[in-house]
Amino acid sequence: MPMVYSSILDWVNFPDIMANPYYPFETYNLPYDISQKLWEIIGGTIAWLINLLFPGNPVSEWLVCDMTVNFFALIIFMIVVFLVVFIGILISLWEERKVLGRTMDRRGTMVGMKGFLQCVADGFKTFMKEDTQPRKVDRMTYMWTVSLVIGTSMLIACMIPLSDRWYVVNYNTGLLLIMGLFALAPFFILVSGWSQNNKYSLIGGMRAAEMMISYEIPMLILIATACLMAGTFNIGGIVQAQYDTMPYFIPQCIGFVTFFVCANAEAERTPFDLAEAESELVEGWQTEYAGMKWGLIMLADYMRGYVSCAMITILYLGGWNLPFIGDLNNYVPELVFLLKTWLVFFAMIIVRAALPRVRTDQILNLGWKVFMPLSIINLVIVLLLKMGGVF
Amino acid sequence: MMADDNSEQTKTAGQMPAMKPVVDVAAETAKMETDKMWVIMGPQHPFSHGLWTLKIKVDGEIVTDAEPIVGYLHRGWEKEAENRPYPKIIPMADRLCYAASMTYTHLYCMTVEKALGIDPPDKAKYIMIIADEINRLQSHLMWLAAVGTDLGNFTVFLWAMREREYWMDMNVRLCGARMTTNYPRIGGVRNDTPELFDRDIIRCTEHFEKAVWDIIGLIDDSSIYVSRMKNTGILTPEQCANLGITGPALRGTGVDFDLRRDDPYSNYDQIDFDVPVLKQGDSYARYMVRVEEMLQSCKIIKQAMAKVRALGKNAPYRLKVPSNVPAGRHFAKLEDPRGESMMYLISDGTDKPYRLKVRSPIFVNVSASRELCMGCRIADVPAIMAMIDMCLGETDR
Amino acid sequence: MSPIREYDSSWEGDIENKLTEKFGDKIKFTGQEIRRVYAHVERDAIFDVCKFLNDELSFEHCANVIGVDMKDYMQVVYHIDSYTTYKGECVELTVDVPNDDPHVKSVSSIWGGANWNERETWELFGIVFDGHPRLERLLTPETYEFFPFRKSYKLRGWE
Amino acid sequence: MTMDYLEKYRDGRVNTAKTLWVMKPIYLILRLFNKTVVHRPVTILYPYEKLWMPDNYRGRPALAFNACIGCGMCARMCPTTAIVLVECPDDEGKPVKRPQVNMGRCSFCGYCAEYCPTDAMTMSPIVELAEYTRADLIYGPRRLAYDHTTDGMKIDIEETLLSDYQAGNGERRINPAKTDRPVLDNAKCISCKKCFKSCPVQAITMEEHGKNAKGRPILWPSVDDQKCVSCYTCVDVCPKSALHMNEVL
Repeated sequence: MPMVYSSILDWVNFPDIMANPYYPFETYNLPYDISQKLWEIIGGTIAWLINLLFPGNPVSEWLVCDMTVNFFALIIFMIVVFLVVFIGILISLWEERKVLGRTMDRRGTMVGMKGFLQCVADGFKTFMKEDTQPRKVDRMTYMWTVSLVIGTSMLIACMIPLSDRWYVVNYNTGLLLIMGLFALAPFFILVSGWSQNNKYSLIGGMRAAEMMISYEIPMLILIATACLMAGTFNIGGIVQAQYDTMPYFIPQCIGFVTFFVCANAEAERTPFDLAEAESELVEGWQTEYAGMKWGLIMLADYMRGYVSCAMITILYLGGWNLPFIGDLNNYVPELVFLLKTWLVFFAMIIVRAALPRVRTDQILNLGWKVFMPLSIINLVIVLLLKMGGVF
Repeated sequence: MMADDNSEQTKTAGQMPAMKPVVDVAAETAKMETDKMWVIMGPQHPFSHGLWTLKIKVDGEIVTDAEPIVGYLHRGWEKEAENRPYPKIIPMADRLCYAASMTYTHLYCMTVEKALGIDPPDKAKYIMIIADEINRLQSHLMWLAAVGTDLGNFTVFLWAMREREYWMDMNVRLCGARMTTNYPRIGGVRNDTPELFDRDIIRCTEHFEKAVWDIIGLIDDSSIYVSRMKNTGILTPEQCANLGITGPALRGTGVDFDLRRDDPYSNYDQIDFDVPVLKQGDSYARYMVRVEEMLQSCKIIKQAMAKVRALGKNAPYRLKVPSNVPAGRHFAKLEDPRGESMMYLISDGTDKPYRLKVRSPIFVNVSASRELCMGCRIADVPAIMAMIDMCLGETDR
Repeated sequence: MSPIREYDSSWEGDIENKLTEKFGDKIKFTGQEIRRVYAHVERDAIFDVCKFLNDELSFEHCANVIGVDMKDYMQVVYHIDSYTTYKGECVELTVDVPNDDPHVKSVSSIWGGANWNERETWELFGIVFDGHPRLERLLTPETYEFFPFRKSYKLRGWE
Repeated sequence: MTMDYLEKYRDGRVNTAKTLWVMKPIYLILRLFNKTVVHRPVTILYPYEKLWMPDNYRGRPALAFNACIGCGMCARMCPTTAIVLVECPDDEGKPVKRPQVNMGRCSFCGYCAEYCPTDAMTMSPIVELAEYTRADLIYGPRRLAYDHTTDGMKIDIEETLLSDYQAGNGERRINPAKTDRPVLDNAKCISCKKCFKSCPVQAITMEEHGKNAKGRPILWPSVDDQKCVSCYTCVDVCPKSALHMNEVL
């Protein structure tokens, strides 16, 4: 039955998103809600304008039908999720610069908004730079690997749920998906190091692979332990389990510290930035990347740092919930989550300020002789607790 | 082996690891067929502090050969000095070493004083001891900063630079310039110590003696730092002496030799200080010797300042010297922050030197980099070469 | 290495006596100061003198190898230090080298530290060190075909 | 004398049990972080704040135009030949010789200020000298002016004569400008009056000592001890090297 449209308010209405038959999620999703409402406003206005010119046309009707709203809402949804993560990462970048500056008795960045705009200026600068490319690189792998490193980093950064209503996917094995993508980057780095036809890059790529085999296994054992404790691979489930009992860094204190160090290595931050060891391998595997590519690699580094911190927050610090405040948790769990992430990132910055880079053989020793036993001990403790019925 | 045996070093020497390379290169290479490649570090490379190149041949991560290349900064210093009057060489001698400019200027003035056959006044000698030690501290702090960046920690760099800034201020107080001071003169020093200089320098010394423990805590109490430096770049004392390595690197292997004590110049024999000697012969020993030297320098400064104060305000500090130097051949030696530096002067009776040769410690030390780097990993190369404390101004001259 | 001894004013005479005993008139002593011995050595004896100094008198550190262009002839000056038996002692050996045959035997097989000093002296003065493992240009570009520190090479410039 | 540091750390802090011991550096870092958040870091915001410089700080050379006598001692002593004497009008329009400094060559050694007999040349604390072209770096005599010269910026040579020092009279200090005087080798002098004309302080007068074979007067310069500043100008201009400086030692 054709509706009678008279004013703009007839076009722009905010129906219940769950009622949409094409709603892609099973539970309420805040960013999708925001996106759909945004599209209601934008699409409704367009439809109203077209309808003013050509009353009763089918395009206006099409613009506000359920399927189209869903389609455009998903596009806006992507942008909204990415922007929030992006700004979160820029804030962590700013945090690193300021905190690192203060620990070194200097001021850190000083450009606008307490130095925050330096990120913007740097981004601008790298984008303005000439995009040079050495002649003898293996062009295809050179471009593809770096795109994949940046792409996967961005993907996992966006896939981290900020709360039980702010997520992209809600699989039961969401954690495994994230970890799988997270562990991909060293392979790309290896190939990228080879493709650049540069000895520093080659050694840097080799180091990335060498390093991965040392920290990845204890890290996976630790994740498995946390999942075992919660009884689920679902991120929401793990967080909820911690809310029901206690944050896991209390029973798993050994695992927490070990995971923190492994996450540092995963993000290739300073005690473990062997692949880009500045003092011996000029810029490691990034040596031949210039301008915008390098800027994006730098951003990808911080995205991986953000993901590492988010993993620690989810697995050990109780995710987006705060203990003892009950229903107040329902107001801004996203902000709580980001704040916790930045807190973990602060710890990473302090570690970066305090420690020098380790050597390749040292990280192998560390991974296999220290972290591996520690993670097993942690697993045993969790098993005992489980069997004792504490959790 | 060479230090006096009644000290505690002998006791601990037994616990030290046996002196062998980290990896047995010959055995490693015999086992597998691998391609080796030359990695060229420099001249523009974060690890080379200055313009020089280290070519290393690597087998995987293990260094099997190393060859330093210097000469990018060769200015013909000695030739240029042959064409200038004696006083005009003093500002040039400042430019030999940017980290401790006054030691070279002092050395040059000592050489010409020897050729003239005059002995500068006591006050000038003590002031120059203070200036030398300020420069030693500056140079060592700059080296400490470089160790920080070479091992991948920027905090040590900035903390050490912060402390260095106070010594720079002392330089400014003393003579008005931060780095290229142009302070010593043939027959004395440029000016008397300014008003309140004694107060300032004692304050600075006391501050530094406290503040350096923070940096020590950052490095010596950090297992990563220590494990990066321990057992790398090991040399035996015989090797070390034969290769001509001097200074802290030599004392780190156990050779108990310091020109300030064993061939005293400029009233150093009036001053009571210790020469740190360690037997390990690795990078960490060289590091520890340098840090202890900084603390000893503070003690020297305090004593020398007391002596300057005792000499009074009116004591002479600068002698008038003739502009023509009588013919002859003379040399002087001085314990530079980096090792033994030496100038050899042939004068022919005119106001310009006939030949002036500089012996730079780094020039010889860096020639031993093959022996230092053999068998270590690429990651160790900056850690080992940082302990040489490169300064290209004096190396290439 | 030999044991350390503290300084004694008889050392200089001691060194002179030992060297004279061994080499006779090949070595001529030109001066003596506290901790310094100056000597003039014949060109063919320099390697043996250095070997004797290193092996017998434990002068284990070659501080310096200096080239000097005296216009009529050239000179090589060695400064050799001891760390142990004669601690702090420095021996200066001077060798005359004729202009038309600037050859002298290399001491880099005795002291590794003399290696670069000899290279530098060769490239700047053209004094050839026989038996040197690698006599190549070090500080100056490899394309140089002249020896810039000789007195015949004039500086160009403002001064 | 003790070696505190070596006593404490000689064996190395690290043993196998402490391989992961990294807490002390982290504690130190947090302590400094705490301090710099509450107070301010040691760095200063350079273009807005500047460090205090002592009076004797050696920035660019500065010239008091009217105190200068144009003797050229600065140009003579400059190790980089950054200083040349140029003719320029003084306040009354008379052409006089004054130094011009090329800041592109200047090495800030302070010799010009040190050897200046009248303390006209001083070192000012100005160090911000960036310009767009090299020609802009050449400072003429008027541009070298600096208004806030204090006594601390003036540096004088206060030397002790070697003879005094050896005689035990070491406390007397003297400037070579007050002792060194040019001495004439009479046989070489050709009475050309170049020294008389070039003397910047008019310390030289030409005195007649009879007549030569051609009947021309033989003029020999005589130096006024009070006026002379021992600037070597007459020594340098003498075409026959008849004058040399007598260095009092």
